[in-house]
Amino acid sequence: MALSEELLRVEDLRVYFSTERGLVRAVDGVGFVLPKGATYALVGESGCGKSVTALALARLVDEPPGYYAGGRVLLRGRNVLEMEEGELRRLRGNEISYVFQEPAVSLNPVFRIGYQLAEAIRLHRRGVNVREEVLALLKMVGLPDAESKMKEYPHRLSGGMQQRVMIAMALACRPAVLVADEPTTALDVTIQAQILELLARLQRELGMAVLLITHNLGLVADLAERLLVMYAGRIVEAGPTLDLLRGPRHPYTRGLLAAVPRLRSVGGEVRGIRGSVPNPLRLPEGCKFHPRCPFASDICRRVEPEDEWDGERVVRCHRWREI
Amino acid sequence: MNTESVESLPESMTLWQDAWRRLRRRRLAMVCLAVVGLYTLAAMYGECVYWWYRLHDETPPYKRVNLAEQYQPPSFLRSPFGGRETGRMSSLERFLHGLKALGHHPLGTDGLGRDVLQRVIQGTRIAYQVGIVTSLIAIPIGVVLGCLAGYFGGRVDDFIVWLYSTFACIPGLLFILAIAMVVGKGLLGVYLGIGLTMWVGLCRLIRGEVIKHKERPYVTAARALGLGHFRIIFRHILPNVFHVVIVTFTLRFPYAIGTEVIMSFLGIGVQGEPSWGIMISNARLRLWHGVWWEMAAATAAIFGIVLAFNLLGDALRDALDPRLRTGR
Amino acid sequence: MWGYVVRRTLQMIPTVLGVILITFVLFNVVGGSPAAMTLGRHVSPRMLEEFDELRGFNKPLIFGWWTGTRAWDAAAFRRGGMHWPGAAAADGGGQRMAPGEYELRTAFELLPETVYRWDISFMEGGGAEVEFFCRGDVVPAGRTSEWRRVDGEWRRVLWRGGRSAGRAKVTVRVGAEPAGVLAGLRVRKASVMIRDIRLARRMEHPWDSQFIFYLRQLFPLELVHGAGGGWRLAWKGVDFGVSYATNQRVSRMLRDGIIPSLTLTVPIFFIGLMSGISLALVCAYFRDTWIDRFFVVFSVALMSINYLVWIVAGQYLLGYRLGWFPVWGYESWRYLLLPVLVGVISGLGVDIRFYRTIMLDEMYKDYVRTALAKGVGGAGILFRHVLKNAMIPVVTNTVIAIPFLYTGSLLLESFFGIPGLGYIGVNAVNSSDVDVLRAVVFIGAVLYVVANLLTDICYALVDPRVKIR
Amino acid sequence: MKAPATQWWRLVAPAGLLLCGLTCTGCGGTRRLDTGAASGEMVMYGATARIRGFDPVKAGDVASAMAISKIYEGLLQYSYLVRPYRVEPLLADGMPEVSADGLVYTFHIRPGIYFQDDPCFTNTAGRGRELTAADFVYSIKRVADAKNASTGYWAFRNRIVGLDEFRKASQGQESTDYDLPVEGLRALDRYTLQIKLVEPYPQLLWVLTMQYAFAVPREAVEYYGESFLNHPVGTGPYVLKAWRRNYRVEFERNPKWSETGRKETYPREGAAGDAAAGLLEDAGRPVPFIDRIVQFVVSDDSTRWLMFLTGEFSTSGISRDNWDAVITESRKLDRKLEEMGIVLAKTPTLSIYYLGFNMDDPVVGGNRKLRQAMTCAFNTEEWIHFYNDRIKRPTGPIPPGVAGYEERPALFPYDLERARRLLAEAGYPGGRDPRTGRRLELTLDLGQAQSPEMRQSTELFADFMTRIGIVIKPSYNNWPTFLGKLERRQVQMYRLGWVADYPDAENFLQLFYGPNSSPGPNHSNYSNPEFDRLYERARVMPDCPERTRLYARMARMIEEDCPWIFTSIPLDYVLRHSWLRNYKPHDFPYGMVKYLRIDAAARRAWKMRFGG
Repeated sequence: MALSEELLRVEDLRVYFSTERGLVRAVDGVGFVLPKGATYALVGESGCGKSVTALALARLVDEPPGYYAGGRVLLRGRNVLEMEEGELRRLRGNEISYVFQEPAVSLNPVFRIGYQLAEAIRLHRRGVNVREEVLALLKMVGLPDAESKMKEYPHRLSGGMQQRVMIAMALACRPAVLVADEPTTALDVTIQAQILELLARLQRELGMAVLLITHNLGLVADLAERLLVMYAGRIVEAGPTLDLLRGPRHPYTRGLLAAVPRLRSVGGEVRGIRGSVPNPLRLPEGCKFHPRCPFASDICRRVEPEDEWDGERVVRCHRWREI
Repeated sequence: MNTESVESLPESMTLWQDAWRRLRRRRLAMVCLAVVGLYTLAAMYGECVYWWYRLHDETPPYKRVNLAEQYQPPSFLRSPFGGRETGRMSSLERFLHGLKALGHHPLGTDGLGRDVLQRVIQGTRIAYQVGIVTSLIAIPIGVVLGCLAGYFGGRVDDFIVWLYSTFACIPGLLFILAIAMVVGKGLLGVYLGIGLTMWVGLCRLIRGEVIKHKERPYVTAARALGLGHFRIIFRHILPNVFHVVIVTFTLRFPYAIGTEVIMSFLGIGVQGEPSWGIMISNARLRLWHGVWWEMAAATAAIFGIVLAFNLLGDALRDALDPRLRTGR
Repeated sequence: MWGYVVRRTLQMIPTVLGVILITFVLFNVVGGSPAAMTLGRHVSPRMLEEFDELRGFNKPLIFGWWTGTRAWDAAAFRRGGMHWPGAAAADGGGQRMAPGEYELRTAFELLPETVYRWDISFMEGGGAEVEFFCRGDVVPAGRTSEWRRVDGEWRRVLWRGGRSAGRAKVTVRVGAEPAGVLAGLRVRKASVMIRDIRLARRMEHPWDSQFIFYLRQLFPLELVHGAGGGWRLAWKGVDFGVSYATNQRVSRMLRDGIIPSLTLTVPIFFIGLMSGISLALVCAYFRDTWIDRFFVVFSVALMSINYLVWIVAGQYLLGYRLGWFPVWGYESWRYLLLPVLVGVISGLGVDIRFYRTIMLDEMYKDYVRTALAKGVGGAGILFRHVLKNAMIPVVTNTVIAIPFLYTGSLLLESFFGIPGLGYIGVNAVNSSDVDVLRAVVFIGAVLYVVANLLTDICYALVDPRVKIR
Repeated sequence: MKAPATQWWRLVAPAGLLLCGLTCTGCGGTRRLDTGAASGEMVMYGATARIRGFDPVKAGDVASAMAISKIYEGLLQYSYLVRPYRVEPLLADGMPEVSADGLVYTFHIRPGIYFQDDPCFTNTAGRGRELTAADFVYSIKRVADAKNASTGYWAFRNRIVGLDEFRKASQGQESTDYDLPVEGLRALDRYTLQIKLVEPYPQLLWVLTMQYAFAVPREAVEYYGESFLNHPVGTGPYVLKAWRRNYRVEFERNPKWSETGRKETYPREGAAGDAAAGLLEDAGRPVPFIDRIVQFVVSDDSTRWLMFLTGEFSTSGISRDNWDAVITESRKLDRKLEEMGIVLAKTPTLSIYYLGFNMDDPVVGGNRKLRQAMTCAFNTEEWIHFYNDRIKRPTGPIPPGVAGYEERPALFPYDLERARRLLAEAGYPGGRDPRTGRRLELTLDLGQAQSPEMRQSTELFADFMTRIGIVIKPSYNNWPTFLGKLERRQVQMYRLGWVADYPDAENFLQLFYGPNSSPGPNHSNYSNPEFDRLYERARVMPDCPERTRLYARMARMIEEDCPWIFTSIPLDYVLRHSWLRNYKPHDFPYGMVKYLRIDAAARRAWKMRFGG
């Protein structure tokens, strides 16, 4: 994997929100590198900043109230955060595209599906037969009866089909990066599997890089090559999926894994993480996780840990070696 | 967007405290609140004046005619610090004299030589009376009917919806004028005319809210505890939808004032007391000859209170019900 | 679709009935004397009664056997208005009458072949006895056992002292020759206090009422005995009655008024709509910048200025001082400019705010983010995605405003002298012209109900999510 | 290819209609106000109150009466210039022959008078027919017809033999039979009309100048039915050209006059000073002068004033609020206006405005001293000042210029001391009601609450009364409600005016005649057997010094009893442009518009100089 060509590099990304109550540091120093054709997963509890990270990749965070406080997002070496409006527009949907979590509201309710797909194509590609392209896309995402579905309004489709349409729309211009922001949360369990399978298939076929955002560790195990675990706006641990699942090093990752119910441990207890997500307005000093960490020591309360590299794995914890 | 979840994070605060805190952070809203406070004071002062003279069985000064002083411009236009009689005074005396002159009909007098400022204050009194009494008529009707319709549904709902849709479809101002015509001219007509048309919107809103809340778990829980219907409605649901009432009140208050002005202007509103509408009506003809202060005073008074209430109502709505937010 | 329309139309019926009831109740308790307005300064009770009879004003409201008559003014006596020769002036809400004979002189002679009833209430008799007598071509009605015929007159004892208060009713039928009919009271033994005397006339049919009359005007279906011998239903055309202030058929007044109203309100409506939406789009496009904030404050300030002020200021500054527009009249299109301007400006604040709210609500929807992520530009999002979605509330809001075009702008019309329905309405209020006002309100309400239906249909047409069953 | 075309029309037609609506209905086929003069036509523009219709039996209000008198005519008319007022024949050929007992009047009608052409004359294919005596019989019967609910029946009630019986017969459902003969109202031949009276009625000649006695063709009434009031068909100098109710009315010279050679001339005889004022310049010339009259219903004072200033209207009144801008301190016209050639005419009117007491009311009705006290407290000077000297204070019920008026000081002039004394004698020392210990509070009912002048002057009156300690509570009503209250005697005090029907004191004194109590015109419900006796005596007397003495005596009785506080006799200030000629104020100006002339050249010149 290490040989892969670098496609997207995020360096020290900081996205803050100024709200009525004060400054919210939603993303505070996130960095990672997404190689071409790879599938990464960004996991964490809700409110940890993963969606904001995702949106920031194409500078989609609403400004205001949000603003980019620092860092760079380099897509093929160009900094997305410093792009002109026109350049950004050419980038979005073309080189980097998104699949959002609730297809029911993410599709425009008053346009036909065909139109919405066609719009994505027309915006970035010239000289193609839009209609055939739309049909091809719908077939590609496995939508039966594409011809008639094209003329439907979004609300006439089931959730699974809507998400397939979203995916088709995202793939309309064969982007280099596909960001899937919790693509399956709003769907039934059976459909979830189908959609993930579809994503995996398309990723293989088209060779694009995928950043999968989820709070469900179990789902991504098969799919992602590398996991990035986020907590309170920071990546606390990252590494190849299998390594990380087998040997989590950060207490938070441990907690997350322990909280996943396993068939094997029927009758056994499901352990969660103590406490709850901290108030983003008042993050604790030192390690942001220390109030909930069973291993917290004095240093954790005072000093914020730095990234520590160990081969392909990174962890942000003062005491990971000890525990 | 995550800001939503950010804001709903737990903090041990009631809805009202929270709203107040939000409100306090808005400078404009606070200014409006201050303006409303000023008007309220003026109205209370006017009420005191009214009752003092009423109880002493005397004619209040704002009704006393003084033809010798008719159409005097506002005092600050009468060059209070100059003038012939100040010629031999010391500068301090002149200053004091000027102050006294400034206090003498500061906003000028009207066609019968009555002080415009006093009449504007009395107009405030009337406006507040109209705003409050119409609300006292409209809010109970709207709230009770809205709650009943939303909570019980079925026949009750059908009836109440029929009632308010019937009221709603009658052209507004004409309906008010007609009611006033039936009841008779004067404040009572104004109260009833505005009050009986104003409950409709509130009733519809409350009904919608109650229908939403009826399905909430806390209502189911209360029902499971065996509480009576009315207890559930008025002790459990109502406090949760009461912010709608507050917001409606602040937004309807200026509407009531404006309608009163129009009615008085058309001659079917307030009678015998100085209302803003009557002042405008009196001043209109003289306007062609440059007597602008009576018109200006009444107009400015109306503008101030209505603007303050409108802005305050917006801010309150944002603070109390973030879902209804209109953006900043 | 048609099933839906039919169903919604049927649902309108109760509302329309409600409107009929409200307008009737409202306008039949209105005070005032249309008769005095119509008949001029030199009236007599007789003329008033004839007028009432002609217009049906003296019928019972909804149901009733008895109706008042101007031959005896019910209100006059209680205020001490009656003076019998020899009787002391009224005090304490009653007329004290010493023993003697008193005639109940009516203002004009009673109608022939009609049943009348005197309703007399007494107070503190102090041992007095009151006898009612009636002379002339008259027969007592009701229980005859109480009556005696003596000296060519009918007599009946109404009151025997000892009671503190009470009332008695006497019913008689007037014969063919009412000219000599005379009724009166004979007081004996002690003086008596009479509080009130009313005279009522019996209706031929209790349903012969104003309400039924009104309903029959609105639903002029009549069973007609056809030429072929069978019965059929005939539609006679809605009749709103006659305006007593202008002596004109109300339906004709409405017809005359509608064009001027529309020439005023239609431009206001469209210009207001266009400018409101475009300014709201500007706000949405520049949201959270100073431009947006300016418009927010601007619109609230516009809203806070009273309608009257716009009119007066418009007439004074633009019409008189600057001389840009004619001040008053309805002669050519130039005369409409100022009222239209005033109408648009006074409504602009509310419009901007409303449409801006809608636009901004849409701006924060998820599909906007999707479109952004697709690479759609700001203008494309605003004009393609947001506007089309915002059209749903806009259209419904617009359709529901259409009936108000009909009533026109009450104040605008009356101050700029545009002879439309609003002007007619205000005049009707000022002259208690009940029939006109009732018709204007009624038609306005019916239009509103219809517009409601249209709104629902439009909603279904504009929003693909709404399913019509 | 045809289908798309129709489709296209379907789309465009409504839009086109709308556009037409915007432009055409706006102009209503009329030109701008000032372009009429260009065509050489003499056009007069003016303002009017709302016209309620053109049926003479319903001419209850001034505006309708003015409009009707342009189109219809009666047997007699007032002379235009001569004062005191006098009647002269119009459609009658000379004054009537009156029998010695004053009960039978015989009129000869001018032959060769024709009604205007109208489709209602089906016998003559729309050509107007000649006027006959039968038309007057028919027209007066129409006034008596109960179904017409005429405002003028009072003028003939109990007067003409058999007419009351006709009215009785006209009641009921079936249509009125106009062929029913009325004994006192007969056409002896084609041109002779005989009126027989029940008792002497010296006011009959005045009455016959009123709209109720105007000649209406039976054909038109029957042809137009209910909408007759929109379709006047008369003999008068003008015909109705266009009428937009509530907005605009347009009259045009009656073409029938020139067609039939009918000639009416401008009077040769005038009052003193008329010749000097140039009022006799047109003596003997044929009338009417003006070809077209356009009037607008402008209800707003200030608007009317503006339209006068721009030369659109040829005359204007002066509202209280315009006063300072128009009239200088010395009661002269403002210099600037004078330079514009605006002329001021000022005359007292035959009307009286008053504050009435309801004599049925236990508080004010039974307490003469109280009423006298209030009369004394009425500050005439301030009242006149408030009205900018546009009024005079009347002393009694008879206005100056009418026989019976006495030039003498008022019995109860403004005198606060005397008022307080009288009030104490009335049982309210210092205004306090001894029973309650508070100030006496009286309710004053008014109509027309929307008029600021009405409201402010009422507040002024209330202030007068507070000076002696009485509180006046005004109660504003709209006009019909107010009339309704009067009718039911529910008022305590009320404010009203009386404009004379004809220049005879009887018309004012009947307002105090007991049997005329509410709902009749005696709204004060004043009842004084002595007064009633005198009134009944004077009513049937012809004009003579004895009657004048009786009138004066009755007026004194009223003044002594104070059922009214006599507040004002309005002075009629009329401004007109100098290019409007032959204008002379008249208390009964009905039909007088035919004498007016507009100097077209002068107006054009004026427009060039001053017209915006």
